[in-house]
Amino acid sequence: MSLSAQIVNLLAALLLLIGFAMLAQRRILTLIHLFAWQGVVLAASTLIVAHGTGQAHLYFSAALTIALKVLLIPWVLHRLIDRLNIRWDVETLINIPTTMLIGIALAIFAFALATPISQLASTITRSTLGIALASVLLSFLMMIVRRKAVPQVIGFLAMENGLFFAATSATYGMPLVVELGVALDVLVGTFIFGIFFFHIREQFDSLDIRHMEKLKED
Amino acid sequence: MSGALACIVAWLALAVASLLRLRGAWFARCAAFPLGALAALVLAVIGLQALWQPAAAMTLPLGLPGLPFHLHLDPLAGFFLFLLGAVSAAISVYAAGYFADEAPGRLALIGLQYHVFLASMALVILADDAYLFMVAWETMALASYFLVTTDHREPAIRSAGFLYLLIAHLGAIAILLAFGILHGGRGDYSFAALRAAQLTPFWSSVAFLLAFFGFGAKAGMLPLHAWLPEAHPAAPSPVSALMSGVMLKTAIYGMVRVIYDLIGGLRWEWGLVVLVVGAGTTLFGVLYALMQHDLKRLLAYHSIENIGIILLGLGMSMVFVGFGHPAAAALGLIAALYHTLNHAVFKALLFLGAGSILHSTGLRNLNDMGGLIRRMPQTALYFLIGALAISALPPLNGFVSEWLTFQTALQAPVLEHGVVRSLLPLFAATLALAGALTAMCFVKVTGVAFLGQPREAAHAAHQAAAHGRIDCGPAGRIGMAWLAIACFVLGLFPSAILLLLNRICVALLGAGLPEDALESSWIWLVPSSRAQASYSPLIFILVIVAVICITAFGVRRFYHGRVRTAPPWDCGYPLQTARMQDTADAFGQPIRHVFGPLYLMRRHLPGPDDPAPRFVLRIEDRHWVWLYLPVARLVGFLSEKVALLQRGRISIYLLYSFLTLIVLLVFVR
Amino acid sequence: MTTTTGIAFQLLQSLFVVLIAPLLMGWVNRCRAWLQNRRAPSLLLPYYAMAKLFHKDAVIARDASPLFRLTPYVLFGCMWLAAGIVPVLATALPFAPAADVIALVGVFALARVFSALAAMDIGTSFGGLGARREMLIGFLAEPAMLMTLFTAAFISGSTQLTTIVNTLAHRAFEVHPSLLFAAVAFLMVLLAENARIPIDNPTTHLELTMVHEAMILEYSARHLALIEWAVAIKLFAYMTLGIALFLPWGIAAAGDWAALPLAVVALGVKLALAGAGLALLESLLAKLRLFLAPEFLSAAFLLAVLGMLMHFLVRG
Amino acid sequence: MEIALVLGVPLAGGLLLALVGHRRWAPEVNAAASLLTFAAAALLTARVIADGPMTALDEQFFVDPFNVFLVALTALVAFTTALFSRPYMRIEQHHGRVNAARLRLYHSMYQLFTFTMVLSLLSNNVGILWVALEGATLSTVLLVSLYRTPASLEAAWKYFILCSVGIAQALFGVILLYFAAEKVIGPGGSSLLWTHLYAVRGELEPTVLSLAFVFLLVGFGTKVGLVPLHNWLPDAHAEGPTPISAVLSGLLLNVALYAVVRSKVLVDGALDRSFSGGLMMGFGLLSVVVAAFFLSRQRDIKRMFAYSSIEHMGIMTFAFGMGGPVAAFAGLLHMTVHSLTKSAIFFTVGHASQATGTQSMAQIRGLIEQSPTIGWGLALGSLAILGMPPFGVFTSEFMVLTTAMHEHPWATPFLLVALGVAFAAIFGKMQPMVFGEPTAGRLPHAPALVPVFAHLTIVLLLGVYIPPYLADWYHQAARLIG
Repeated sequence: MSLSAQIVNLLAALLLLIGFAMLAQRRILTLIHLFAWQGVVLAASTLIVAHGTGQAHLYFSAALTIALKVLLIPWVLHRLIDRLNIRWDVETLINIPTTMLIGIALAIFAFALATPISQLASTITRSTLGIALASVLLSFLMMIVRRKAVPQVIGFLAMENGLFFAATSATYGMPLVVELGVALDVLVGTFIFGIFFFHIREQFDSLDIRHMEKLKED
Repeated sequence: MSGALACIVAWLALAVASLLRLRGAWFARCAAFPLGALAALVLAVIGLQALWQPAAAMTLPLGLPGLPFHLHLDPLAGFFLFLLGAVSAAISVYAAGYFADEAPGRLALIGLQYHVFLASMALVILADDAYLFMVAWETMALASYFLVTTDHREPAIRSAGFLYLLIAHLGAIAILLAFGILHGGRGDYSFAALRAAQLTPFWSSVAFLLAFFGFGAKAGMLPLHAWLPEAHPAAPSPVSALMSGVMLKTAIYGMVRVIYDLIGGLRWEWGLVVLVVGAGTTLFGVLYALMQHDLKRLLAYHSIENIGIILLGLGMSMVFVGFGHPAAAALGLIAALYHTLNHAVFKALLFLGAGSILHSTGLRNLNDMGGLIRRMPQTALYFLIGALAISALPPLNGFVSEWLTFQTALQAPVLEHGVVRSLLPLFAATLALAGALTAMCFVKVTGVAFLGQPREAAHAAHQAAAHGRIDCGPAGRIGMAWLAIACFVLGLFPSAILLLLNRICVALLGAGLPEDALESSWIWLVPSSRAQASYSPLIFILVIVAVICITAFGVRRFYHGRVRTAPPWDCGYPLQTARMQDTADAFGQPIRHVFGPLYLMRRHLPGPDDPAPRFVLRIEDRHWVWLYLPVARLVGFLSEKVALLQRGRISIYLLYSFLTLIVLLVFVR
Repeated sequence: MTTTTGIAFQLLQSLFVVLIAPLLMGWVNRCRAWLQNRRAPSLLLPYYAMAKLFHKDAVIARDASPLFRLTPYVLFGCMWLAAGIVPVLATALPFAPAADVIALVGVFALARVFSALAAMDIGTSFGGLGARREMLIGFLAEPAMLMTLFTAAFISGSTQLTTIVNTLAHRAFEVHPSLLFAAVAFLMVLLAENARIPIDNPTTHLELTMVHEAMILEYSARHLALIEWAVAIKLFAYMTLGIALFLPWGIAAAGDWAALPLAVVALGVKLALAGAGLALLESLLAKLRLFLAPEFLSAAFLLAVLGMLMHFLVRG
Repeated sequence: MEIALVLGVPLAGGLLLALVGHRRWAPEVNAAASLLTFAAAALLTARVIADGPMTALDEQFFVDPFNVFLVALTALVAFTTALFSRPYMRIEQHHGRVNAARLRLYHSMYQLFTFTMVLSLLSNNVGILWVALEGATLSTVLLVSLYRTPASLEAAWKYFILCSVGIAQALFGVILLYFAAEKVIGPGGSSLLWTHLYAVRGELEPTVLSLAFVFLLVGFGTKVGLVPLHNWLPDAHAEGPTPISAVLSGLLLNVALYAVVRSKVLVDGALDRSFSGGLMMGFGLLSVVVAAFFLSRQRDIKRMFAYSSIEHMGIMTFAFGMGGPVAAFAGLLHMTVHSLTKSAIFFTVGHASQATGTQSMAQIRGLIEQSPTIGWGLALGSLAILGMPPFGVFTSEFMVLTTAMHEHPWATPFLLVALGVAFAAIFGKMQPMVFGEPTAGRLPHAPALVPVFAHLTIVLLLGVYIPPYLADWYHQAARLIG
């Protein structure tokens, strides 16, 4: 296995680790930091893949990742929680050890699912698909167990990271136009999330999503 | 064929013209219904012709791609077109008078819906592909639904309409599925293709059950009848007449068409199913009719009963087909179709009579009526004729078809299967019982409504009328007279009708009645052979009329014709008021006593210190308790459980998608 | 037999039945008087009574409708028709095919409906009461009667009365258990339909129990006479029908004119016995409460249906 | 050229309205832009019918009978809804529920939403399709919360989260697709083009494709509103402005289903048909049954019709899942008639709740007396959506049911029960609203009923007569996907 592949695998492991760390994290600020670090890892792996394969547009992707996911979005989230004055601990619906156990089960499931496919991969980083899937599922799990709006959004963004990782590592990146589109969507989405935080805050005096359980069948 | 189509187009044109309110409401008021009656007459003639002529077919450039609307006019369709035309002509004439003083807006809508209703019924009969059939079938339901809910401000009428359309729709889906089975994935949906389908016995039985219950839902067959006693009385009377008289018959048409013609290969087990349901329907209908005091509701229950009688004929015919006795089968089919025609005529007549009462006095509760024969002699006469006909009394038409049904049952000895052979007479016994009960019921109706002294409400209505008579206008009289005459014609010349119906049997079953039956002279009605049975209503009525005339003449000639009038004999009780007469409920009381367990009775007895004591007794249909309400509860229960899916918590929703994903991934692996 | 003689015979038989019917009524009354140790009235009393009634002025309630006045004639016509189709003396009745057993039941039903309607016409409480009770009896008696006749029809393969009687009378003796059931049912129907004890009492005018009499309470003079006459014909028709079905021996076959005198004698004997039997039955039985009438009649109905099933059972 | 017009007009309209959308005449501009889009779509349709399928702009866009049909439908419904929204939003403004600034947002986003719809349909690139569908969520989510009430915010939040998360799964599916295609076609942009993918679909790796399909189905299925991924749908439909409910039901769900069907066709090339078909039939059936039972306990009128949309999307999914020319034809027809009918219903529902000031069905009574056109519109629309002939919904249900009866008879009892329960529910709730003693007040502006009756007329015509060119078009499309 080439060095770059080894490094990518290492970064992939790091990504998964950060995913678990986010799942376990109670403090919102740390969560944002972790998210930014995830972006860094992502960008790094993209760069290495770009370097290893010579796919020029992956450099661009890496730059985009750094700009968007390491700098802009964490900054926006920082500003938001400053403006909204929310620094409380993150509450979860299920306690953290249980969540972690479920997370481990998910990771195993994802690996099992990805293994037969990985055999087919022609890329240098065949084993990363399982890790990408695992981090997507972990983010999903995080969205399910968090009961505040901001962590939920971070979970969503982390899921996007996992997808991005899958795209770069497993397939050497999607076509550029698609990646630009995805990035645009993520950006606009983040802004809309920001707008929502204000609206929700205005209406409910809190960003606890348990206030938003009025629309239901009874 | 094109003539029939022209009539349908004419009806549709009339519908649109009514809606457009030509010349104010003049058109809808004065021209639409008479013109509609004219079209109906033409249609009846065309239908009659079709009984002799070879089948004609036509396609219209409408419908699905690759499946234009197929029309087909064969003897069976011709017979039902005749029924539709002949009966609806009378009803339209009557309606012209009945609706004359409606408000213009309502009138326009009624004119639209009424004629669309007629046109869709004609299309149901003419349709030769599953798609057109279903379109016409549901349009018919829809048009009649809007007619039923004409007085939609009353909650009872709304719920009647709801129940009606719901059951009609469920039935329609069942019919649709039957067509789906017949289609079998080959060819198109034209009836010719469906007819050619080769089905395994299992699937053809499923198709039979779907079609039987699908059409049965429309016909008011047990246990899908609950809508009928609600919806028929709710509609304006001409519409009730049309629904009971004609629309229910399209369901019979559908049954015959789909089961005999399209599914084919009849099995005797199917016949038994039809017989059992038919017998239940018959008895149920008449027993509940006896408990009613709302005139139109009572008539509606009788429609259920008569559908049961028709089903008895059909069922026997199917049993005979199943065992391979075409002549007996033809007799059963003829009996069923004959009763279909008869019921159309006399039930329409009775509903029109009830409509006249409602229109002139505003009464529909029998217990409020009384003595109407003096104020509405014409209506009374026509109603009496209808009542005698429905009671299956000779020499009117109702008797002929019941007689034929009995004759079919008496063919039972030809069957090889011992059990079935001894079952058929039992169904005949059911019919006999129902016939006698019907007579009792109509003695009650006629007696309580028309005869005796006017009760308070009727008296008030009499007083309110400016001049002594409050009978219906000329249009109404013509309409009723038409049907009353039809009762006599159908009753007195059965052998002619027999010949017509035999052609349908030949077309459907490939065999008709034996030669002996067909070649006997027109006076004699002979179902199989002269030695077995015969009936001649003409001689019958001639003898009675002759005896009556001779006796009357003789009595006057040899004695005298002096008559004195006096107050009725009071039997020593000086106070005799109209309230002391038997009411409709009192008349039904002994039946309630005898058949008590069949009814769901809710009694309210006043306490000893009740200042305004009233005894309240409500008779309810047990089917509600053991079928309809449990189904409704089950749906409620399930939807309550389903609602747990949507509890408002976003985490749970996310969990659903998560689990869906995981489960699918596991499934894929 | 030519058509003309056939028709002549038909008319004669009808006339014979119509004229002789009140005599049977007189005979039954007379027997009953004997059995009850009363002095018997004249055998011809029904004729005298009718003649008297015909002479009287008819009194009709003020509000009576035309239906009320028409009904006695309709009843009379119906019964005449019934008399015309029941084989009394011979089975050669050219008009009999006009109405088979089902139509015969229909005729009786027609008469019943008309009399019930006429009873309700005046609007007295008695009329309604009578009509209701009459229809209550009718709704079970009529199907029971029909089923009885069906049993016979199944045996003979025909619903023509003449054919049935021909088959039953002119065949090798054969025990039909089904006919036994049918005969019992028929007897019960006969009692009910002709307003005899235990269902009704033709001689009572007690409000609580009367059925038929309550219906005709408003009739007088010639109308009443016609009704009484019709009632007599009805009883006669029922009796002869029973005889024709269950004791048919001795009736003349078609065209067998020589057998006719013997048939007249046989009929006379059989009717006399039947009348006496009826009187005996009426004297022995007590009147049932009205509540029990449906039970009595449903028993008849069940017997008749059982008889019919028995036919298939025995025949296999 | 036409493609550029179809895409350009709504985009330009959206940008323009972002500047002038608060003006008094903005609704007319909105309608005009929609009309232009519709005209362009009509031109495009004519072109495709005349010349056959085509691609444009370096194969980034392509048009075949399947998507051009949906483009035309989308443009039509977008246009009529714009017509409806004219008086509707004016009345809302009159009632003080929205201000000028929000109207600007509304009009601009309305056009952008149309743009994303058309873009997802016309794009040849699976990735762009994904981007456009996510864009559709983004452009409508602020419209759902337009009224800024707690309920509307909650609805919008759920809509946003659930749809975004859902569609993220679809992105994973797209990546897998690319992963599979790359090996056959080679890396680069063309590996995600439908046309290229179809060309090589037989050679794609089945295991990857089956995984990809699961992700795509869950992802796009969320937007289709398939049970159990449907939870956002009733909330978003009920709480947003009615024109948005109409376009969500009439357009968005169709386009999402379009994406599912495209994926299915692709997967069918490599896998056993019964795999994707079975999944779709299962989801479809589940949606039909569950939605039917939901229907019977609704109190809010828009919510009820939202559940009815789930039911109908279920029917379509079931039909496409069955496959075969007849079922595919039926599915396409059902798309058309459902869009038209459901949007017509939402138009009348919008006006009805404006007139009565409530969305609670218990308080809407006697519409037919107070404003006959709204009442009749609602009555006929509901009956049409319930599958009463002669309306076109029946036509497609006829084909679906009869096909199901002989191909998958096990499914018919479920369909029978579901259709019956749905009928009882909707009809039972519609009837007292339409009939009875009126409660409605007067509207300050004349209601827009031309769109309602135009839609219902088309649906009625489709029930009795499908013109040959339309039938031919459906047949071509059905052949592509059947």
